[in-house]
Amino acid sequence: MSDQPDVPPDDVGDPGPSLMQRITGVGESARRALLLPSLALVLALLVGAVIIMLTDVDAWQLMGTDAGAAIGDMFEGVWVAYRELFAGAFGSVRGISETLFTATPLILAGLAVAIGFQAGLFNIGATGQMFVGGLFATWIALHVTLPSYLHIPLAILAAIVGGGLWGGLAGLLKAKTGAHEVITTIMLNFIAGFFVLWALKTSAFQDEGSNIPQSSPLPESVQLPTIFGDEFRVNIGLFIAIGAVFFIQWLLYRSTTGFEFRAVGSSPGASLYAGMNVAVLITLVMFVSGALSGVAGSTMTLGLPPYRVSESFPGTIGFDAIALALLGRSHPYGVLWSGLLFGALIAGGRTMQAAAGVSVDLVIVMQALIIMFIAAPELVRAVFRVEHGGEAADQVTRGWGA
Amino acid sequence: GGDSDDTTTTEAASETTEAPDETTTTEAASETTEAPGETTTTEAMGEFTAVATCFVTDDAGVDDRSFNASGWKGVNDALATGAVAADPIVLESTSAADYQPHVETCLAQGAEHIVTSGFKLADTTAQFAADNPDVQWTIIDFGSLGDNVTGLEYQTDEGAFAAGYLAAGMTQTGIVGTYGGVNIPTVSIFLDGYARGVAHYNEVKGADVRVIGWDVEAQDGAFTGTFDPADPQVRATCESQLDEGADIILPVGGAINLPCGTAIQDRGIEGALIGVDADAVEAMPGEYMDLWLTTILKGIDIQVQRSIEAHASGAPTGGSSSVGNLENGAIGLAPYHAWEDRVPAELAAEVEQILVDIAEGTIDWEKFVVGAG
Amino acid sequence: MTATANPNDMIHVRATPEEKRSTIIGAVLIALGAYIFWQFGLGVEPGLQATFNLSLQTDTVQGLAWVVDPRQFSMIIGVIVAGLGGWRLTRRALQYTNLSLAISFLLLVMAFLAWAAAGSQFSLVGMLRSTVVLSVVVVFGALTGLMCERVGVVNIGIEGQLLAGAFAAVVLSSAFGTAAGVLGGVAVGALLGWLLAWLSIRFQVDQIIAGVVINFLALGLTSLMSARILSEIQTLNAPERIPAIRIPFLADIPVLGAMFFDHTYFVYGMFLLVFGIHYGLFYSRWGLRSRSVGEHPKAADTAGINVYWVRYRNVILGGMIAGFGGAFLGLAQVARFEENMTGGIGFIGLAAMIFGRWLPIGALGAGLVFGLSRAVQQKVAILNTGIPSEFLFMVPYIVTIIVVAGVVGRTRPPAADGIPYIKD
Amino acid sequence: MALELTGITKRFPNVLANDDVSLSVGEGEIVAMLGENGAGKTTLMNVLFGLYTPDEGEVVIDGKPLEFGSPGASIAAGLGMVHQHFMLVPVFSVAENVILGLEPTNGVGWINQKEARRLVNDISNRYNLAVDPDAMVEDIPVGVQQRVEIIKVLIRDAKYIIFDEPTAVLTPPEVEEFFAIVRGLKEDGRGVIFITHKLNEVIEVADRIVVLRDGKSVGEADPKATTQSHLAEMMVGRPVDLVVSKDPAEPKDEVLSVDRLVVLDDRGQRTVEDLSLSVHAGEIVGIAGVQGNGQTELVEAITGMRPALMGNIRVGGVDVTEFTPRQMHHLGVAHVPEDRQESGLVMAFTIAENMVLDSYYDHPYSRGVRMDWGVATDAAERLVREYDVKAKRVDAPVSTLSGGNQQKVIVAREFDRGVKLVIASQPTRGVDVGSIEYIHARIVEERDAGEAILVVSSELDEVMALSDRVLVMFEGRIVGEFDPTTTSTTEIGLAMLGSGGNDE
Ligand SMILES: Nc1ncnc2c1ncn2[C@@H]1O[C@H](COP(=O)(O)OP(=O)(O)OP(=O)(O)O)[C@@H](O)[C@H]1O
Ligand SMILES: Nc1ncnc2c1ncn2[C@@H]1O[C@H](COP(=O)(O)OP(=O)(O)OP(=O)(O)O)[C@@H](O)[C@H]1O
Ligand SMILES: [Mg+2]
Ligand SMILES: [Mg+2]
Repeated sequence: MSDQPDVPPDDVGDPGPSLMQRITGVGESARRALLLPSLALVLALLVGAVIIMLTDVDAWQLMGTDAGAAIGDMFEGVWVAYRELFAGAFGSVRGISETLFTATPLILAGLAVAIGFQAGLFNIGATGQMFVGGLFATWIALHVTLPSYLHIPLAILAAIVGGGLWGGLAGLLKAKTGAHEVITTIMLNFIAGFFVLWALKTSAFQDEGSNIPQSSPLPESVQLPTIFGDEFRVNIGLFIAIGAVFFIQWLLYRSTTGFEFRAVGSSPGASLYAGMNVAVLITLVMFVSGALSGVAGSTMTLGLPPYRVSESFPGTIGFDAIALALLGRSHPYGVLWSGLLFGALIAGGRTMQAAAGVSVDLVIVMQALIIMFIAAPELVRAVFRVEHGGEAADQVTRGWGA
Repeated sequence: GGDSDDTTTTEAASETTEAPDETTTTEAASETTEAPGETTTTEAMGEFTAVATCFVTDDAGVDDRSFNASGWKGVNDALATGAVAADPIVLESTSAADYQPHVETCLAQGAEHIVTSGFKLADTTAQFAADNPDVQWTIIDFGSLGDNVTGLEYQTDEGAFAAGYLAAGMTQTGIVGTYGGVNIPTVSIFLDGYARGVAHYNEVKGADVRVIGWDVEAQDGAFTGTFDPADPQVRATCESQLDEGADIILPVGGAINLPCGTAIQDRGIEGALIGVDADAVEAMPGEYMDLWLTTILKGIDIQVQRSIEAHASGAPTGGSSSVGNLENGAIGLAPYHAWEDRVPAELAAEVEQILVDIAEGTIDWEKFVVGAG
Repeated sequence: MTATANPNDMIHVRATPEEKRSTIIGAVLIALGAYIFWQFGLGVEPGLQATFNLSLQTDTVQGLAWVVDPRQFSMIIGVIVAGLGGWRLTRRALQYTNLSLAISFLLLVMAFLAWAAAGSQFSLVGMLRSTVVLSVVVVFGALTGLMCERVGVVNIGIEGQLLAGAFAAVVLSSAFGTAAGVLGGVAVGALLGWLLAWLSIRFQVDQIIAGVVINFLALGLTSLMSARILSEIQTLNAPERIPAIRIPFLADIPVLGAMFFDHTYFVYGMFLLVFGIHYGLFYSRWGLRSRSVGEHPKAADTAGINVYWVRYRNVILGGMIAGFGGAFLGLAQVARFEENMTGGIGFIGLAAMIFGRWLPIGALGAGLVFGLSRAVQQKVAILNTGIPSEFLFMVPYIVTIIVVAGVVGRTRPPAADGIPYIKD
Repeated sequence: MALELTGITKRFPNVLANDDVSLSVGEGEIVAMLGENGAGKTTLMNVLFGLYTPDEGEVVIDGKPLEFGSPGASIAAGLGMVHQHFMLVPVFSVAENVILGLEPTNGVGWINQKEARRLVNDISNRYNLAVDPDAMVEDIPVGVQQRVEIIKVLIRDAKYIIFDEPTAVLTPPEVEEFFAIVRGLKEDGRGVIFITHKLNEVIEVADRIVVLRDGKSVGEADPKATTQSHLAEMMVGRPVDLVVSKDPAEPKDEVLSVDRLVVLDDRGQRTVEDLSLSVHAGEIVGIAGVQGNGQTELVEAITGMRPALMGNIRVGGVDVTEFTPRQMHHLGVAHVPEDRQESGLVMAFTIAENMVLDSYYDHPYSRGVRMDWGVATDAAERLVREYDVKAKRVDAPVSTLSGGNQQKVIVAREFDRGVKLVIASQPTRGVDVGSIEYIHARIVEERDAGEAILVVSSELDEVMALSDRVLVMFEGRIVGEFDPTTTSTTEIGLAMLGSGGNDE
């Protein structure tokens, strides 16, 4: 990882990082921090446009008879798709609300993956941890009667415990037996998914007399309050996510535990030498990572109208989170921005699907392209003829080394 | 592409809301008792005032070759009859987080009739239907949720019961099988009815036909864990039943019956499949044509079509929460097609009688609880 | 390991890690043996029989069966497993710890099946055949992974390569016939292999990022094309299915014939690839050079081997294997493309690669363990044991975790795995 | 016929590693290249061998220009190189390593193992380089590994052979053997480039000496007409003091005592076997030995990083056998680890972060779970000044420092807190002469302050110069104890090979 951990600038005599750097937290210079991602985004949009045109079956069928109209249709298709994508993400209060709402669990799960990377662990298990965390939160939601200001924190605490245990289990297995976390977290995803499917059919969750695998409606006292009113879904989960960003930032760079996490991540040998308990740290990192995923899961159970939990609430967030963490270079602020970007893409993608008939799958392609271009700056430079920055590509992850 | 049409949609929408046509109210709505196979709704194109329609799938997606696909087919059938305005919108969900925005998008796009596909959308539908009383709603696999919502529920096990009886009468090995995608009610209702139908056969005939893949008592059985037919697990699940000697199999869930067909063909056994939802002989690829003993019909497409057509003809069926069953013709058993000659006339008659008996409620058996939302 | 007798009791003597492991596993096995004895043995009513059928409908020899008394059978197994545990507790012959575990695992499965089938019967050979079939994609995935990792490139994009391979195979097969389909699948796999190599070698993109990019690209593009093209032009999603080829004579052997000799050529291809790559890796020039690049690329470079070329070549070959596996998924099962039809199996392949210790034969073994646990799960599902189906679904994943944690433990990947080779 | 380099210039991002260097070697000639660490010797040879492409300059071999950037081309042109860091695949057998790149095959690509073994045996018999072709490289001692490297070069029939610091890993008797081999090569008519920074060796074996400093060639010398101190001055650019000046030790109480220790290595082999030793306050005990004889595991066991299988370790009378590294740290044990990049430093961390790497969790660097970076930074700045670390800012990553300065960061961190025992492993490996002098002086200073010091080094000269007592370790045991002031290097060298010595 070439990102230098930011020892607090005010504590070091020299002029610290610029304001832009402190805000974005991603790079050595503001220019690089913003220029590269913007160019990557532009490039991804361009490639996406080509894909929309190439897959426009109707236009291609028209090509034989009226090539001009066909090409016109293709460009029109791209224009409408992107217009709607943008409008769906930012064009209205609803759009902004949807962007922020979608970004909420993405940021949390992205942080989960990122903190793993910082500590040299590859947590592919955000999905499973969301499952367990979300289920724990749901249990508290249904079985405890408390006023809102206690009920919500307690449910989220349960999500922290549930997700944390599920993540910590993978950490413990790694620390004690060397079982690689990539394997165990993938397997734990499947196990958690089936467990939730089963659990939702038990009387602990299901409506009396129902046989549908979904929970009974969550009481109002545990529903995450919305921010802009009930017709907009964005809720205080967003503040929790942003709070988590700052907390993880503090944890990683200002606390002894974070120092240990990063040390273990960069150099297990040096951590052992420095007297850190590597096994405990690995378990702890996975616990924290799982806890973050668990909170992400709870925002999808406590914060998703109509507040009834069904078996697929984590959706694809756990996998998007990997991309997100990579895009944010495993840095909390980077994750925040990437989470908002992905939230906008997904929220806008829904509108695009409806208005332009372009399948949401295009968003997945664009995510891939953005990550690729950011990870391979040289590619972008070659296209835009930006001058060479002289830095090598980042190595964000470590291989399989135990 | 299909992009420049949003203007048309909204135009059509405003047209219809401005001039609600109240003349042809009753006819189409009352005609609910036809067998789902026979599509005879269309009288004349002119009778409908096309309604802007929007279709929201659950997270299985529109190409699930199951209820989402059937429902979407219903919308398109209604389009063909002129009940649906040009370019109906389909919004595919990939997770539960999509339901609400999709419904909101439908409303924003000026939809007059919104079809929500699957019980997972029930709460969302209830909420938005209450807030938008002017819009008509149809929900698949769930009961009515308000005056403006048509609930399409199905007592599918009635058809499955008869199919189970038929299978028990047809098996040469004395073993019949069934499996599902995952153990959720819309799936297991088939398995349950089927197993009870076999038991009924045993009781009536003093026979000892075994069902594998469903345990009536435990309400659990053989599942593939996926609705993706290409997962090798699916074919293996079927094969594991063939290995036990089952020769007539009822797989329930999307296209997870296809790998079973190939397995039967590959093994060269005298086996048969029972289809679900739409008559498999028409819905499934030709190479499996000879395998379908029958299909347990679940008229989602036709019910959706009717619901929209009722709306388009000015007589919305909203508020109805009637359960589709044999009696009202939403459930049925498809013709035997290739097996016509092989099903003994006597057995065919018994099955026919059972269908009647169930419809009339003269057979005493424990029905599966539908919906229960 | 015993110490030289040491009279000085001031001297600490501690257990070696293997000794500790032997003790833990010994204790676990004793507990397991007791459980088998009590649950699967005494838990069965006396007098019941369990019948394991050994013939399929397609077999030449019919009616073979193996009948056991599950009570006695499981009690004996319980004793054997506990005995193995006791032997482990003595900390002797440490090299047999894994073998003891493997034997105990198989015995546990047998006892469990006998218990589940008490008073009933089921097709053992069918289960074994399923085991093979269910392992195929996993093994292809694992082979892809190890082709790449043996030269130092981590491939986390196996899932995407399988998926894209399946898509290409289905579409091209629908349009131009089966041969074009299979070749097209392989070609698209190669293309994605090249992309991985290009990103990670030419641009030194973090290999895990490159793999994630491939997964997203493949999922997004195939789903997009499926939604926008295949749904419009359905004939592009209707390929001809590839039939099984029954190998004369060999397929007539009881049990083994059904297990191994009545499959599509993909399955035969899988076995050929496993053994071919295994022997190739360890006994051929290609293998020696590949391994040297994965272990110590600079040493390979100084021996005049073009590290980048070797990496490109193997990663592309790996992609081709995934493409072939994708073609199996798309053409040999139901012959259609479904969105996200791989559903995570590529990651299981990745796990199998690690679990199989980066050895092709290990990958096969890992794939078979996975397949076996899925096949057992299916058998149990139709035996009405009362175990919820959701828990049965978990079995393969739980087994994988237990095996990886208990048997495999710390493995040693190729030393240069995941590390870009930078010359200047 | 000769090998000629003209005007080679090679730049790295921040370093001009070779600056217009020219050099020639004739057939049957041994040219020694001298230079400090970081002078650019390896870089020059890597250019020659095709690992790096130079920015300027050319190489002509026997009249033909060399194509850059391809080891294959260099090999074909008749070059061979024994690298400073061996280019052997540890998990391959000797034979596999030797034939890599020119594998004898049966035509379809399967390796002819018999032929491979025969090739190895042939060369090893002809040049008297005993190796077992079937042994795994990771299992054989470094000296033998070097033989494998030489066989690799010979099997390719290299006409010009480069040895990059070949003697660094050899014991004195092995060095003599090695010189015999080199002279043999010369008689064969091969040209040899021999890189080292050991002055005595150069004078003994070379026909001609070239000195490199800061990437530039600073002149040639005739071995018959030069002195060690003259060469040293050429190398460093100023007169240097080659001996460590210190007073005789005044040992006091026993601080460290190791009793019948057995330790396993990563592969479960007993690499420390029934080893006992003791170190007293106010003395420096040196452990000499060829790398890989259990020194690493011994140090790790003492410092708590590796469990002991049997035996006892006591520090100041406390049984610390089961102690963790942190407990050892609390007890007042300083540890300069063998591999600074692997375990002494977190290379991605800043200098300040590395300065508190093993005390971050405690007052004054943190309160509770909160790090106090202000205090840590101030402390780091003080240490950087006091220990003469050449760094502009303490928030720069430690990886931007040169090797010597990285080592000084560790020394500063470990020596700054009051300790009673110092375990220093390879304290000056890969460090420039200036820094060596400084680190040695610091170690002696600590001794004089009454600390007990254990120094482990594979550089015999260093052990001899620093220690008050020398223990020789061979195959996990202490095989001899010597007084460095009265013993010859040859005697100790023999003990390092396991022969001779005065067993206690
Ligand atoms: N790959 C590289 N990238 C950047 N700088 C390098 C690289 N390799 C070497 N250098 C720098 O080039 C200079 C010359 O290094 P080189 O390894 O040639 O020295 P050397 O004379 O062989 O030293 P030693 O005695 O330590 O082997 C050093 O400053 C070194 O840090
Ligand atoms: N692999 C590398 N990549 C980039 N820069 C390097 C590399 N190796 C060394 N450097 C840089 O080269 C410079 C010199 O480092 P090196 O340790 O090789 O020098 P040195 O001359 O041996 O120093 P010292 O004499 O203090 O041991 C440093 O600025 C270091 O950052
Ligand atoms: Mg889709
Ligand atoms: Mg060097």
